[in-house]
Amino acid sequence: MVDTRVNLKGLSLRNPVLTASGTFGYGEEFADFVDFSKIGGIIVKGTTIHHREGNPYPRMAETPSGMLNAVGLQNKGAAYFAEKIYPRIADMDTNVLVNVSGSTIEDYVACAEIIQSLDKIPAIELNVSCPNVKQGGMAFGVTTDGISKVVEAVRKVYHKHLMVKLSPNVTSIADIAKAAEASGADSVSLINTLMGMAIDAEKRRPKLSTVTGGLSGACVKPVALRMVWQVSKAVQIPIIGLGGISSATDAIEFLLAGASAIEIGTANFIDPAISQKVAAGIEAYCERHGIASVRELTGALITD
Amino acid sequence: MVDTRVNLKGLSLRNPVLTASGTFGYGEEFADFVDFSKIGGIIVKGTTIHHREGNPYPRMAETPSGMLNAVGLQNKGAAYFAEKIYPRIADMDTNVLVNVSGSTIEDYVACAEIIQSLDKIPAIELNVSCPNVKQGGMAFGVTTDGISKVVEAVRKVYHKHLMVKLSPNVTSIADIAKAAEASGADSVSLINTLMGMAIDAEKRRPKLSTVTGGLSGACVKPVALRMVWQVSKAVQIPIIGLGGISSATDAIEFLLAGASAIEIGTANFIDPAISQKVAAGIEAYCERHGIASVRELTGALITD
Amino acid sequence: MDLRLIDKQLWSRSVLLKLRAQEEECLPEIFPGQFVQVRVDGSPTTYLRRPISVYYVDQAKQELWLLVQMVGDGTRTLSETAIGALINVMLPLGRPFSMPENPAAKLMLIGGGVGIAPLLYLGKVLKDNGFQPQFLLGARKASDLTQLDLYEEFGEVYVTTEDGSLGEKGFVTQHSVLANQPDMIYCCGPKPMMMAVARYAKEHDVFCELSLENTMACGLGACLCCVEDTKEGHQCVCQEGPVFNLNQLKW
Amino acid sequence: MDLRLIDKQLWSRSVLLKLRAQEEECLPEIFPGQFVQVRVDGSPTTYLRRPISVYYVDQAKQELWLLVQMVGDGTRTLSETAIGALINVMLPLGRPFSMPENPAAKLMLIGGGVGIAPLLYLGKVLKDNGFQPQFLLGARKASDLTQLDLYEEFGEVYVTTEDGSLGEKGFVTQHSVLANQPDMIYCCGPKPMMMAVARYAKEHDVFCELSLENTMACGLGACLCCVEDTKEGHQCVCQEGPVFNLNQLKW
Repeated sequence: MVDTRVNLKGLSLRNPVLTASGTFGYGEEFADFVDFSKIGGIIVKGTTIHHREGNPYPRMAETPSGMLNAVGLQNKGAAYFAEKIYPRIADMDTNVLVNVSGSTIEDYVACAEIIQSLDKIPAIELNVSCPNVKQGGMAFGVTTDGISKVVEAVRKVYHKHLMVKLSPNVTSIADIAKAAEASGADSVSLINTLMGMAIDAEKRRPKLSTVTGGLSGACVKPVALRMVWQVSKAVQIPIIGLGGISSATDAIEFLLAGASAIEIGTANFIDPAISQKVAAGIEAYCERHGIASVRELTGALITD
Repeated sequence: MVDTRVNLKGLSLRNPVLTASGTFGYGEEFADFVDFSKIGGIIVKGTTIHHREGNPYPRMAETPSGMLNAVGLQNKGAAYFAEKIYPRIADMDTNVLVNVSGSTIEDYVACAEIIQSLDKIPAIELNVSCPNVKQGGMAFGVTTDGISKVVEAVRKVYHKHLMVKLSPNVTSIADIAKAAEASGADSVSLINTLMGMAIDAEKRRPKLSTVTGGLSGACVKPVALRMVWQVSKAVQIPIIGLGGISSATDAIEFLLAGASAIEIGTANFIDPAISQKVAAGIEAYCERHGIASVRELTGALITD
Repeated sequence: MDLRLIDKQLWSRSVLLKLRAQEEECLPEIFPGQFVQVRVDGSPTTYLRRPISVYYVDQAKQELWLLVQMVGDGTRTLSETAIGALINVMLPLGRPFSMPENPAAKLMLIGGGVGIAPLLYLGKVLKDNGFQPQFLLGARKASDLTQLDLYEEFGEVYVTTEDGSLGEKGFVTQHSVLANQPDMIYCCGPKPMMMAVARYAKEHDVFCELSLENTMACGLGACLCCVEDTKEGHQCVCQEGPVFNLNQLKW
Repeated sequence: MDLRLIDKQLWSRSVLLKLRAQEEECLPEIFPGQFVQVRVDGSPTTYLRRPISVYYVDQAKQELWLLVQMVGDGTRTLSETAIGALINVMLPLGRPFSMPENPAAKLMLIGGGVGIAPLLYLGKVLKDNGFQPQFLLGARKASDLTQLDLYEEFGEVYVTTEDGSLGEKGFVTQHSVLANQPDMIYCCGPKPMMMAVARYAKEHDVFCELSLENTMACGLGACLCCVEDTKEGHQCVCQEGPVFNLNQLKW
């Protein structure tokens, strides 16, 4: 009998498998495929203080072993979420986390406060990869100063588990993670999408309306794994690893590299039941290897 | 009749196709597969002032649509190259460029001077992704200061075409490219490999002896294309694009994004004749689209 | 679910895949206009599923037919699936065409290219429910229009081809049958063709439903990639569609 | 070059692929111990070619046989190639086994697991050249040793299995035939088995060539990924090898 539970600084999960924001809707879309009681939690869509229509179509391009997206945080705003969506999903038999985004620090704070008022949401994941409109559109999360400011501001008002989702489009993700930790983050999740681009050579046009977009899927796994490894050497707070995880084996690699839990993203599009399968697969791996608790895997990479 | 010639600040190529350093040996290895007179040039292995044995085995791990390597610049040193290898390849019917690497600025300078003395080498490609041993192992190419120092020092002694190969493991590749340009680079090539990692979950060990390594192949193409696009908005000097190019269509995407020429890397391992096929394919594309000169494609992406 | 490929038929640009539920399983109820998400095995360049509209369903035989246009490696690989192999599909997805209320309504099912596929099953269900569908099918040339005999089982078939090799020469919107105005139009095809049909429907104030084909990732309304900019904002073609009423669209 | 798959034979953990040159083409001369780089089509998780040792060559029939161990998606996909399909191979690659100078030399070809593959063709060529090769082949169990009858055509075959289901129980280095010391050993197999053979060869001061199987990318000596740390520094197994003399190695 494997103990699959993990505890992320007060956030208890029955197993280390979460679904990544933006790839699992509000969970309801996957109800036919996943038994929510078999996964650690879901992280719902990026939510902003105000309604956002997102970017124009086309928003997606398939790439080798991956995809680019440029959805642009389409959502109906935090108040709509709290009133209309939350009541439908609050009693789901798993942890429901909300991914919080913004264009200004004030927006992040206001959004986090609304989500905090929802009893059954035990944590938020702060998306710091959004462009800061007051800083010429550079993402908050690509400088230590930018991430410190937004994490500190949210930390002041948000008293549950604060997970900060890191951008991989940086020179030193370890420095960024340390800044998030110092500013009060309870955990860091990584990696968000790598910035990429796709072109239609025949039409001589970008494939995305926004020219560039976020790359995800199996193709980014080596980069994600490396960053989890680097961050695990730099911070004490728990790490939630994501980036191309498509199987239990992938998930175990992230745990070994230093993650305490993992998120499944793009793979949900290919196999909508994958999150449950990965959770079962992690347990089977532990059984096969005689590992009593999944927590023993975290950082257990042998590098002598 | 398509004019396929390109001129990179004094470096004339019969067509925009080069082979990337470290993926084409010294050319000789591919003599059975490629008619060198059909490609723009080859860039031979990373060469350092001293002989290097490189990293221990294992050095390679296959990844989704790509591979990681940790060769570690194995080579017999610049003097050996000049005496033993250069005479064998100097008369190859294409441009032969040498990729120059180092661990200190002095090493780069000394190596560049030796290569400069070789009449038939019209250009070097400076690999600034190497760790700077005097700066705690951080790569020269990840800070504007680091790249400026090494490019300036080499520029002083090297008077032929100086191409600088940029690392993608940075927050703003545009800033790095601008620093290279300001320091005297004649062109920039990008991207070098993305830092990644692979783990054997069963053995709980890294797949590479060095834990992390460089990711290349089709998986990185979206990131490479985005960076070429960003750099093309930032500098005036020619850009040589690389990163996952496996077909003429891929190559044309890089030209449209702003590259004047391209390099073929990992794809040489899968199809050793690919460089010649890509050159022919670019010409065919131009013919089909009624494009008189391949130079018209550079930066011709329509983004209205 | 995994369906077994029991038969296939290849044309130059499309392939008909006949799938059957495995013995212990049953096809769910499937409505005309819905689609399936097919997993493609064995194509190194295909990462995501491929959305394919439902061509025909025979619940008695537990058969689902897909007419797949070969546009890239993914669909080509799908076309090479061996008879007897299993194909993984998510189904049924999306909102179907609506059924008419007036049993005497003059119904015109207008399709272009591979967009004619969902109209076959729509025609069957309409006829089964006592309506009299008519088909107006367009293509570039005669050989692009496959299996017209199947359509003829369910209603009259009018044809246009751009080269005049079959039916009237020109586009569907130029066909003489449209002089006699239908009450309801159901439409699927390439976007320029659907835009032309939409213009006709607007001009003549005809009820019109269109099936859109935006590029999709998840097919479940989760990723928000396939949105259409409707009068009510961005809506997922996979979930709010693929069938939209013309007056929902900004066309 | 593209070779046609004309026949295959499947076992639980390996597959024999019989390839033939197309009519207008000829196989180049291929020496025992050389390998080919096979492109794998249709495996989304396989990016690079797969190096496979040459199992047998019949120049008269223009046939090349590969015995492929199924270890992952790439080799499994290769095993599923349809008879009649073309398979792209780069060949011949690497340095072969050396030929003995003394026609009376006592030659022992020692193989383990799928490492027995290159020894079949080596045995044939040795016999064709008037030598008398003997084979000592080891595996975990009898069913892992396929086609022993082919080896018997070229020389005596001694067998060990770990479970004793065929031949002597134990490892190859424990086989009684080795009490009678050979003059030359040619060896291929899993690394621990080769290390054990190397120890035997050193102790008894026997000429020994070993074929290494380091992970490769290019197969041409260009990428420097498959290096072995030899007495002369890092050398490419694909180019300086795969066959090394024991005294080149640091083992």
